[in-house]
Amino acid sequence: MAGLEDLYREIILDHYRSPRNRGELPTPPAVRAEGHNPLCGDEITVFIDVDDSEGEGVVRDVKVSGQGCSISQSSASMMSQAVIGKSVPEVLAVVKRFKGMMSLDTGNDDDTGADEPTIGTGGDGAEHPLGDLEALQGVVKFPVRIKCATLAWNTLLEALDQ
Amino acid sequence: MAGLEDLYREIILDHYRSPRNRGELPTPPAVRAEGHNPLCGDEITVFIDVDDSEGEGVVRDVKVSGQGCSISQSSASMMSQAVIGKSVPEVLAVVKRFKGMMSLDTGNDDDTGADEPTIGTGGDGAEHPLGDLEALQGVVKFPVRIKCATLAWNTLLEALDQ
Amino acid sequence: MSTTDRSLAPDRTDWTTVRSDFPFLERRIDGQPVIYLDSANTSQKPRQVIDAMSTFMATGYAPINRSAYRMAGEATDAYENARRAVARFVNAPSADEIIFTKNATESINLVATAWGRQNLGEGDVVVLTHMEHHANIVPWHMLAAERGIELRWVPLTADGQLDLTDLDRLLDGAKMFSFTAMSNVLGTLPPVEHLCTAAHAAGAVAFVDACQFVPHNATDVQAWGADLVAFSSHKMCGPSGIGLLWGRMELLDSMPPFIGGGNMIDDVRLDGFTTAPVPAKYEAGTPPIVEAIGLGAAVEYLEAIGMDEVRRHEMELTRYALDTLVGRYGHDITIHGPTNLEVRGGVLSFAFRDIHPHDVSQVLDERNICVRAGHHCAKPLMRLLGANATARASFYLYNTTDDVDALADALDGATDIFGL
Amino acid sequence: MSTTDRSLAPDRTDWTTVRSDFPFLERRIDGQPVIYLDSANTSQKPRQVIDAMSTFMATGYAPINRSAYRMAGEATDAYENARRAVARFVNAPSADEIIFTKNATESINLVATAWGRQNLGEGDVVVLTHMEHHANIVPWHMLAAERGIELRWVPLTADGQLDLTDLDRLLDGAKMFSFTAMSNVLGTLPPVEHLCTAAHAAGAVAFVDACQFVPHNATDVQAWGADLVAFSSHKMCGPSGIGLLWGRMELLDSMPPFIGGGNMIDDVRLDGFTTAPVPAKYEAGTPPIVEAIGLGAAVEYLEAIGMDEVRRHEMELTRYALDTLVGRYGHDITIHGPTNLEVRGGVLSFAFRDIHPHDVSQVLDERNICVRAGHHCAKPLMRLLGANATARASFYLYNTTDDVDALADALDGATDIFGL
Ligand SMILES: Cc1ncc(COP(=O)(O)O)c(C=O)c1O
Ligand SMILES: Cc1ncc(COP(=O)(O)O)c(C=O)c1O
Repeated sequence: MAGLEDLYREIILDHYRSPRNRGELPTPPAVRAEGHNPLCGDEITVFIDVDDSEGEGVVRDVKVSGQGCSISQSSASMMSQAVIGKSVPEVLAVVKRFKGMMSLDTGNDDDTGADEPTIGTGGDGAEHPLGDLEALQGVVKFPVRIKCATLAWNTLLEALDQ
Repeated sequence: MAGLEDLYREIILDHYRSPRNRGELPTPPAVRAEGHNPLCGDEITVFIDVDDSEGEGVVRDVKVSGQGCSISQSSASMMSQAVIGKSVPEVLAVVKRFKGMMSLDTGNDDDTGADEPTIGTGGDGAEHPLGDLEALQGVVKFPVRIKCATLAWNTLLEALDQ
Repeated sequence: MSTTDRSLAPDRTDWTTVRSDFPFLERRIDGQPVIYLDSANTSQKPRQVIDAMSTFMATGYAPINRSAYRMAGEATDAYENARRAVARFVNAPSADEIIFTKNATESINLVATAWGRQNLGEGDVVVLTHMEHHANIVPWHMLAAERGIELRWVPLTADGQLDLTDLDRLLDGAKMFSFTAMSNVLGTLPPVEHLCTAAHAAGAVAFVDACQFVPHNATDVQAWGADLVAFSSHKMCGPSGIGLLWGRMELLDSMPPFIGGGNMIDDVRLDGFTTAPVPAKYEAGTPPIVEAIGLGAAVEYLEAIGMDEVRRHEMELTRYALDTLVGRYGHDITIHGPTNLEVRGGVLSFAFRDIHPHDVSQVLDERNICVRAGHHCAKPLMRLLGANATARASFYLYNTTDDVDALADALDGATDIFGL
Repeated sequence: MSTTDRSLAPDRTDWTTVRSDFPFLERRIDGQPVIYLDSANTSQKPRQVIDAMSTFMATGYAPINRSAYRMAGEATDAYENARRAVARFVNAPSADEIIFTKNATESINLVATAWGRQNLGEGDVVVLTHMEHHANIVPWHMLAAERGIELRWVPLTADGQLDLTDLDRLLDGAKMFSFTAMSNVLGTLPPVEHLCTAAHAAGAVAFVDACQFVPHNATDVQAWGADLVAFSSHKMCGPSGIGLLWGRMELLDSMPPFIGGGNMIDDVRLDGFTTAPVPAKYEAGTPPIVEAIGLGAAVEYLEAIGMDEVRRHEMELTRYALDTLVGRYGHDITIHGPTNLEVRGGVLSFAFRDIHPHDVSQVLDERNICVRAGHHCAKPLMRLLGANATARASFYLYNTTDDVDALADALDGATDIFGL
């Protein structure tokens, strides 16, 4: 059985204790989306400000508010870091990659292309294309927590849809 | 186990093959009620003509139409014979007694008073207060058929209620 | 594949082994075996299903979709696996399109109510057929009483098939065509694919009552081109207490909920609520957890045998029964429904001499032969047949030609008693 | 009877034996026992119930109310016996007043829909409380959206009881007062009898959601003076897939049907239908046959122990848990709901330090301790509590003080990880 240390990695607890990009953004220009995890009651609000002035659109800022467990909060915090400054297509690629990591099916990461975006604070993109987010890998061993980890990401997608 | 001979007594088959008082009565003066046995699809229509000219009301005539199994048809035939010419209170007493006989609970015939009406073609009322109808006693051993036996009687009650 | 082809194929299945999976059929009454010919009503359960349910209750029972501990996660997985099994069984494009209800009747009411209230008003037309079960009539009557919709009925041919001569006219302007994929009285197998196409051509939604079909035939809801399909667990070797609705996601997504409560919500406030995604949206309250596990086991059981095999077996039994009963009783027996086995399943409604079906069933019961006698929840059809009841023998994978012989023998007894 | 009296009475029941009736509790994960503290969600099943269901499926399974052979008659009797057992269990005046539904949620929807559509129009008032489960909120929201009824809410006191100060004003002009007999979050036991009297004084129907009450207390629907009462089998040692509605016959008789189909009809024609008498009127389609048998066994099981005993046992466990947890963790633990055990059942929703309930439950799960973390299908109440989740430990007859100790011990582990 997977131990709790697989779930509660130090990086996760760090993001949980000191969440990055907490707060709200004025809407507009930002857009806002709410997400619920009906299982545990977590509620999250994602604000995203996309600069559409040239071409594809670039994420100027992201803020997250709401309440949730360590996994959903730290995942939201890491998500915010991972997408700020990225273009929308890059963001979508990160979301896809992250959701791939959170998927129970193995062997579905067949789209590991060379042009994958690197993310996060860690920086050594080649080996760890998801940076800090890799710490959330352990969640897959606790299937009921997957929804916690993906909540912020699904809410981000909703915000981008608007 | 009860054998089929307990159910299909000769008297029952006789009433089934040659049902008494089949047909319809003009309404008014008669009243009409329909009964369904949802289990088996039996449908019965009872016509009853009560002479209300003096006091309690006396059953002048009864006719029965509809389709049904041997038990429901013979019971209807016997019912018609048992109530024609009786006063309404007498009819109600017969119905009660018959339904008592058809009841699975034993020992609920504590209302065997002396003033019970005698019924039917047999005539020797004292020992067989229900006359021919006693032949239906075997039905109780086949609980699913009880509803067949009581269908005409419940329909009669509905007609009297009108 | 024609009947003849099927009969020539080697019999892959050992039906005696299949039969021995059903403990009920080992029961003896007065030393005599029980001959169960009432599967169109509800089917017996194989040991595999009974065991799956007991084992789950004894070692794995936990809430679904609500708690976060491992046992609850495992129970939720088992429940969702059952959904996947059902989806596979009827070739649904996605497991999320399978809704667990309490029975097929609820599935039909769900559609009549949720879809109906959203889409039907005064004068709108719903088309049914003369061979529908009450479950596919009464919900529409209720809607008609509430909002004045018009019901139209596809009539029958003399041999108990749908008379499609006027179908296009009946469907003209209709918003819904709801019909059975197999009559529970006549055994008739209407041309479902054709009917779905006709419904769509008229702009109507095609809703299939597949209660009698799914347990006995390989089902492909996509090949049918249906929009919605209802069926029941208890007729397909699964437990009571759980029914199924399949629907195209687009439709399920757009319909309002039917029953409101826990699990079907996204959020609830004092002033309103928002719904969860399909399928949760239609599964309010604690679902039939143990029943889903049992149903999953039933599906796996049937899959292992193969539904084409089941259909072939029942076709053979039906042919044998028709031959035996007609051969033996000639004009003394009237068997309703089509004689072409390509368009009929293993359901034999019959009239025997002038003996009332209820009395026929009584006499058969004396020999532990279980058939249904009555209107089979299809009173409009019974009126067409000019009877208020028939006796009905229906077959399933555990029946054998011995059962048919026992039925044929026992009918003689009825003659003795009633002397007709 | 006061708490003290109860504690002085000799303990008649051997709770270790009771516990050993539940095979689930013998399960070991990683060599450790499972400590099930999620019974307010759904309860475990005793061997007696599991066996009754398996035996019935293996030897007695047959259709209900439809076929006429003996086995069908016996199955129908068994089904009706379960109805009688339930009636006895809640002291209903007549078994015919007990309706089998799929779960309590359906029971409440049945009333909101059938009774509501008949009796409520624009501006009519339904009174609920702030401690309702979604099952007793969403159906009324649906009705409100459909026909513009007004919902009013009885507020709560600081310690989680109903604040009845303004009750008469809230009920003024109301047609329905629907409230829980026990909060699934706070454990609160509102004064049901008083509330029913108040409802009647205002001319409103009194509808009790007794989901959490019936499994844990002796229930007397007549002493309550209620009009309608909903509850669930799966929370009272019975199977999933079956729920209950009790109602006064007069009311049940006058309400229109909810779900239409077979069994609930008297007659069906092409142009309409008539309904069967109660209870059949509300039991369309093939009912939860196996589940009714299981529920009957559950009722007998609970009756043999005695519901007063069950209540006493749970009161003692609750007192022990409050003492232990507060004694050990002081202000680091916040336990919601009343502290007076006379008005609270064995449900403990708590906040532990600043650790999110979901993380608390995860840490407990590591020691096989099953608690629910979340909103408990009571989001409006959670908002009042200022939390979007709590952890909840709930007790039943099979729990012991050892379980409480294990819970208390395991909470320490959460502190280690989160270092708070
Ligand atoms: C107070 C209360 N009401 C209603 C329900 C709904 O019951 P069910 O899930 O059996 O429909 C529950 C349980 O979930 C409950 O605790
Ligand atoms: C054709 C048909 N439709 C609907 C039903 C209703 O199914 P259920 O009783 O499972 O709700 C049945 C079975 O009774 C049926 O045979």
